[in-house]
Amino acid sequence: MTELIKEQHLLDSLTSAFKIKGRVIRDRRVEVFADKKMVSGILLFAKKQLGFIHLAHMTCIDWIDENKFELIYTIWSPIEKIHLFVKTKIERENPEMENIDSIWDQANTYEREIREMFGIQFPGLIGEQDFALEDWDEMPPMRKDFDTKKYALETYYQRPGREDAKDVRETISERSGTKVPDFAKKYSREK
Amino acid sequence: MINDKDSQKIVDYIQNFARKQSLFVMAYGTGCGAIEIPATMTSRYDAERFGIRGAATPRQADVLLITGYLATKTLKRVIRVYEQMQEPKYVIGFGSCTINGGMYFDSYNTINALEQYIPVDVYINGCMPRPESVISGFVKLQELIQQGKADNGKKYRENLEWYRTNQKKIIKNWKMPDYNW
Amino acid sequence: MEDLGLKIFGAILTTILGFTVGMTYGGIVRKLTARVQNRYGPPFYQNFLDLLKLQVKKTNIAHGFMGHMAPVWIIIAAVTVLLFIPILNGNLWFPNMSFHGDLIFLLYMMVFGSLGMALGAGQSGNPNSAIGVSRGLSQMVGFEIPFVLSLVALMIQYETTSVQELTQIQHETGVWNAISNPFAFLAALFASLGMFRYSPFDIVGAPAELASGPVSEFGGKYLGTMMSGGAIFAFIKLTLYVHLFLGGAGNPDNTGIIATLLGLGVLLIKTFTLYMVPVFYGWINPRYRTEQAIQYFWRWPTALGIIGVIWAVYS
Amino acid sequence: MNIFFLIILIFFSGAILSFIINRIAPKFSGITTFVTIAVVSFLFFTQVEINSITQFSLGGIQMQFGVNNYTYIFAILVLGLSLLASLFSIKYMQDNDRLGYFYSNFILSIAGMVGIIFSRDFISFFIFWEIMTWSSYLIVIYDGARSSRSGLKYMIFSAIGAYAMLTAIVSIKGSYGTFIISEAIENGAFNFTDHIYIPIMLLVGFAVKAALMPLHVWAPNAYSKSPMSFTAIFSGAMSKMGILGMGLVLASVYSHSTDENAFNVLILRQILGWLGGITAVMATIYALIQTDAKKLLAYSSVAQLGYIIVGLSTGTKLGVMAALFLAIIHAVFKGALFMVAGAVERQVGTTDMTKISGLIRKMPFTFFTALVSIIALAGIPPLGGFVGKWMLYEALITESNNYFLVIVIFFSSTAAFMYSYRFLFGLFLGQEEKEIEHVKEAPVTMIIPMVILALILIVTGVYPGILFEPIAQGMQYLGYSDVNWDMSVLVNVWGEESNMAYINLTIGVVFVVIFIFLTLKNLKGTRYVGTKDISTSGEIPTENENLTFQLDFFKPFQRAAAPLYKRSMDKIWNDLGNALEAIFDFTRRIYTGNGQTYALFVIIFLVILLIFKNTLFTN
Repeated sequence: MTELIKEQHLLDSLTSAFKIKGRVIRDRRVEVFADKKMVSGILLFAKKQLGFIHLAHMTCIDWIDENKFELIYTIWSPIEKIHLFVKTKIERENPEMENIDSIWDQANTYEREIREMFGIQFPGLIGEQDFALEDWDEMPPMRKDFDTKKYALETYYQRPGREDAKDVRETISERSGTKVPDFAKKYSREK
Repeated sequence: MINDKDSQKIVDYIQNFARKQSLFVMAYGTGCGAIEIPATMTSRYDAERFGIRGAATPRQADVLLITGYLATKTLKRVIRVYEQMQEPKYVIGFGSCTINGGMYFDSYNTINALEQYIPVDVYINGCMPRPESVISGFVKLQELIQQGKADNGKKYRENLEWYRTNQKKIIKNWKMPDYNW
Repeated sequence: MEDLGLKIFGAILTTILGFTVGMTYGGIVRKLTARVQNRYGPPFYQNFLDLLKLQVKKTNIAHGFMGHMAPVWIIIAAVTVLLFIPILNGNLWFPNMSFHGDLIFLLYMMVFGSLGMALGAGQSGNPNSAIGVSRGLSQMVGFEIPFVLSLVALMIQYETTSVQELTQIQHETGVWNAISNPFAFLAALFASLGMFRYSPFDIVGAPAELASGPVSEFGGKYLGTMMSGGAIFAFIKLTLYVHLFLGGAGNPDNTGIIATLLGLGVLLIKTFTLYMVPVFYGWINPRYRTEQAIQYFWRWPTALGIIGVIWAVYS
Repeated sequence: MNIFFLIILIFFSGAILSFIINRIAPKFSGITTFVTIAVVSFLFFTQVEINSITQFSLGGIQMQFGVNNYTYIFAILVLGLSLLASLFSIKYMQDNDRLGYFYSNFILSIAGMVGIIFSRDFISFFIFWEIMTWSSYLIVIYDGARSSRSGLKYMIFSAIGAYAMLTAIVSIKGSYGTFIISEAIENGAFNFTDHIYIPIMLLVGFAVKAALMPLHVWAPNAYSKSPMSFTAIFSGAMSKMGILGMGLVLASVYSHSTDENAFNVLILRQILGWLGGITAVMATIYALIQTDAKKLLAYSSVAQLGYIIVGLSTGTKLGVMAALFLAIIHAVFKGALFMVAGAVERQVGTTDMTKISGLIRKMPFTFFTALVSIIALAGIPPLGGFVGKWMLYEALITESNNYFLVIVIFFSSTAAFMYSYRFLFGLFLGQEEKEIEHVKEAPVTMIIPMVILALILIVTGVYPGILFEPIAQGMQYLGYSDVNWDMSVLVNVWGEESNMAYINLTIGVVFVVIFIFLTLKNLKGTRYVGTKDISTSGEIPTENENLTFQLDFFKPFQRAAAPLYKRSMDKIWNDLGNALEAIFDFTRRIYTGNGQTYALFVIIFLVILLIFKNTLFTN
């Protein structure tokens, strides 16, 4: 572990300052697991004290088995050249997270996307409700309990004859009355 | 002397010939198919020899080419572009996505069959169809035009009610301007 | 009365000739461009098919009265200018009115169409159209300067402002104005690059960024009529250049059918050769921005034009 | 009573009457003005005989009133335009206060112009000139504080002109012993022979009114700040008084000069011509960057006056004819255009082109006037503007050897297409915005004068001979003999012609054929849509979305012509003003208020006297 000194150092400084857990994933990748309420403090600390001036990304994962949403803030320090992942888990019922667009302006875009796709509310978030979708009034579509296929079947016209896991070549050859060439048979799914 | 019916036939023949030989294409570059259009138009495949030519705005266009999956949000724009085109107008659905949704068949925001929302003259299947198949699709359209079978602008106008119902099913907040037919 | 009948016949003949030649030239250029790009290309009569198709469109859209009138202005300007320039020098078959309007009139009449079309484009309310018009008018101020300089040079060199007279002088002396005043010819040639709006001066109707600019709201019969006007204009500009600089065409002493056909042949050869200049220049050039285009015309072409005027004064 | 005195008297009493009536019934103030001008016009065109002279003496000075063929041209122009403008004014000024002030000055300024036309001696000429200047100044500052600065500018330049003119008049009396204009001309007062400063001073005086560079800086502001119904006269007719005077001076130089290539003639031709040309170019390029329609028109006025001066400066038959023709046509179309701007201002509340667009369906008659006038302004066949431009170019090319001036003028007139388009597009075309939905067509009394002017433009385009006849007679007075004119054929000295009859016939026939073809063809399939239904890549513009392209309309041209925009005459005058102020400030410091300093000055003065005693007092 000699070559991961600066990563370890970063992790140490964060864990000691906030009493949180974390780990070094590999070189230039460090992640910490924080409580919901501590996230903005960690981010602010990382930005002001440790030189992580850039919010590279912010995303959300739906852990439906745990009944939790996980929010991941990816921040980047151009001096240390380290990506720091700040991860936090929040409840799925009436999810709400602190709005960090006062720390980074660009967080506004990510937060609007997460609000639309997962239904997580960020109090004080400026911007229209619609982000990428227009006039969406169903369940937020990126939630795992949203059945997109069912929705598509109900909403959109389905062309008859579409069946999954069927070899197109055979269908075509049936229709046109020709045989599937031998060389093509080795790709066939029905062995 | 030729009677009225025959002369009308001759006129129709000439008109259809001109229409078929001069297709101004409004390529609505949705999805991945847009990348096939430059290949089709440029030196290697040269669609211009069939009289196929790009048009910049729907007002000048004859053919609306939908090149790939259509999100519901995009569908709104496509409908508007289609309605702004002037008759006779043709639509070519390009790629599996316009036929049955293709690999996006279960997506919550892409439509699966284009002809439910605007009338389609020719489908070109494939994911993606190569420029050869694109040109063959255009040739098929030309045949239809020459036979006088491609009159979908009229069909759309007459069955507007049905199409509107389908469109409104997808586009819930219908804010489109009323089109004075 | 016979005279009038002949005139009307001649006018119609001239219009048909100008239209046909202009459209065919456009088609040939498309074909040639395709060949240069290693394509097969459309047939040379493709433009006629396009025009016919546009004219038989079943529905058309206009954005109001000026939008409706836009093609009318173009056709008026095109046909009027066509009738006021000599097609063949002193030929009876084209007994037009080239004696009744001179170069200054032609200069002003030629902008009539573009301005009228610009008004129509303006009424459509499409911002792209307005941007295109702004660029087109700016570019026009650019290329008109060398063009007018070369015309002034010709006018003072031969002390006449009539195209017919200039052609006649070249016919009598046997020396083309392109040789007797090469600088003026060069200036005019540069100006013609801008006039034909091929690359690099095609920013007016840049299809990719402006959605074809001023004509973006026109389709069907309106676009078709504009196309015909544009074709006639191409023929006008070429014929005007041929008669001003390249010795003209036709023999006023012999106006028999064979001589007329011969004259037409000469006219076609000269015009086509001239037409190749902007086309060739366009093939090898990317697009200029508007201010670059204007400054292009205000540098060497204008300098050549000024030299041409000085040459004309002291020769 | 003598008809001339009667006319002047009617004017003055009309001015007083309208002032009084405003106190009683403000509505009738405008009507009084209209009636006054109508009565005068009627009297003038029925009673006044051309070339009749009335002599009288005032304070021992011989004075003459009369109308000759030359001034008759301007009389038509002034009275015709004033009549229509006063009719326009009734509704336009309706809701303003201080109407008495406005209308009495309105009448007075017209009285001044008519007086100038009547005057055959310099004294009355000067008096009426001042009446015209002062009354127009009072109207410029009608708007109060907003326009006081432009009014001040106007007054300063007018004062410069007036003093120059007065100096010249006094010198003429001193050198030639007469105040009568025709006698002064016959004595060769303007011939640049012995008293070269006399014609120069006079030209300076006239050039201020004709807005010639570098004395034009007052014009754009004054034209755009005064009420539009007056600006129609201000720019249309009053600037032509400068042209009238310049014509007199120049014509007497050219037509009495025996040697065509005499040095003074050439100098005058070059200097004045180039000043006119530069005026035209600079005003044009400033016109096309304006966003206020009134300002645009004001700059365009200056540019058009530049053409007229170029025409005059050639001194040739065709050139002067072109100038006079352009003067009349300019009065007509610029009068019409300012009325259009006035109508838009009254109906919409602003003339800022970035705020207005798409008025064509709301104000069709106004648009018709604007279209016709703009076609005339741009000099596009077949309207009257083209006739004037044609003659101007032919005069420059065939007769004056001033070839590069042709290019300058042509540049200016091609750039004029740009602002012409800008004007029409800015106000009438483009998107129909929601903010202007309530706008209605202007009232009938405003429409009528505009449409009359538009019709005049059409008629003079088809039959320019209507105007050529009085112009030809007027030019005979100026000393140009055998001025040929035809009803519709324009001929230059090389014998080339532009036949307006053929041109109009062709245009008319083609127009009818194509228009019918285009309208009837597929009539059922053609439909008209609103300006929101445009191809915007499928996006639907919302109602409040402004899609019109208005701001920085000619930015590419501005970038290309950036060197031309660097120098502004306004700035140079301002710098001059600042420098003078600094000098005066320094001079003021002499007066310290301290008695001892003054004593020191006296001592220094005496010492200087003593030192230079021998050189100063030689005899």
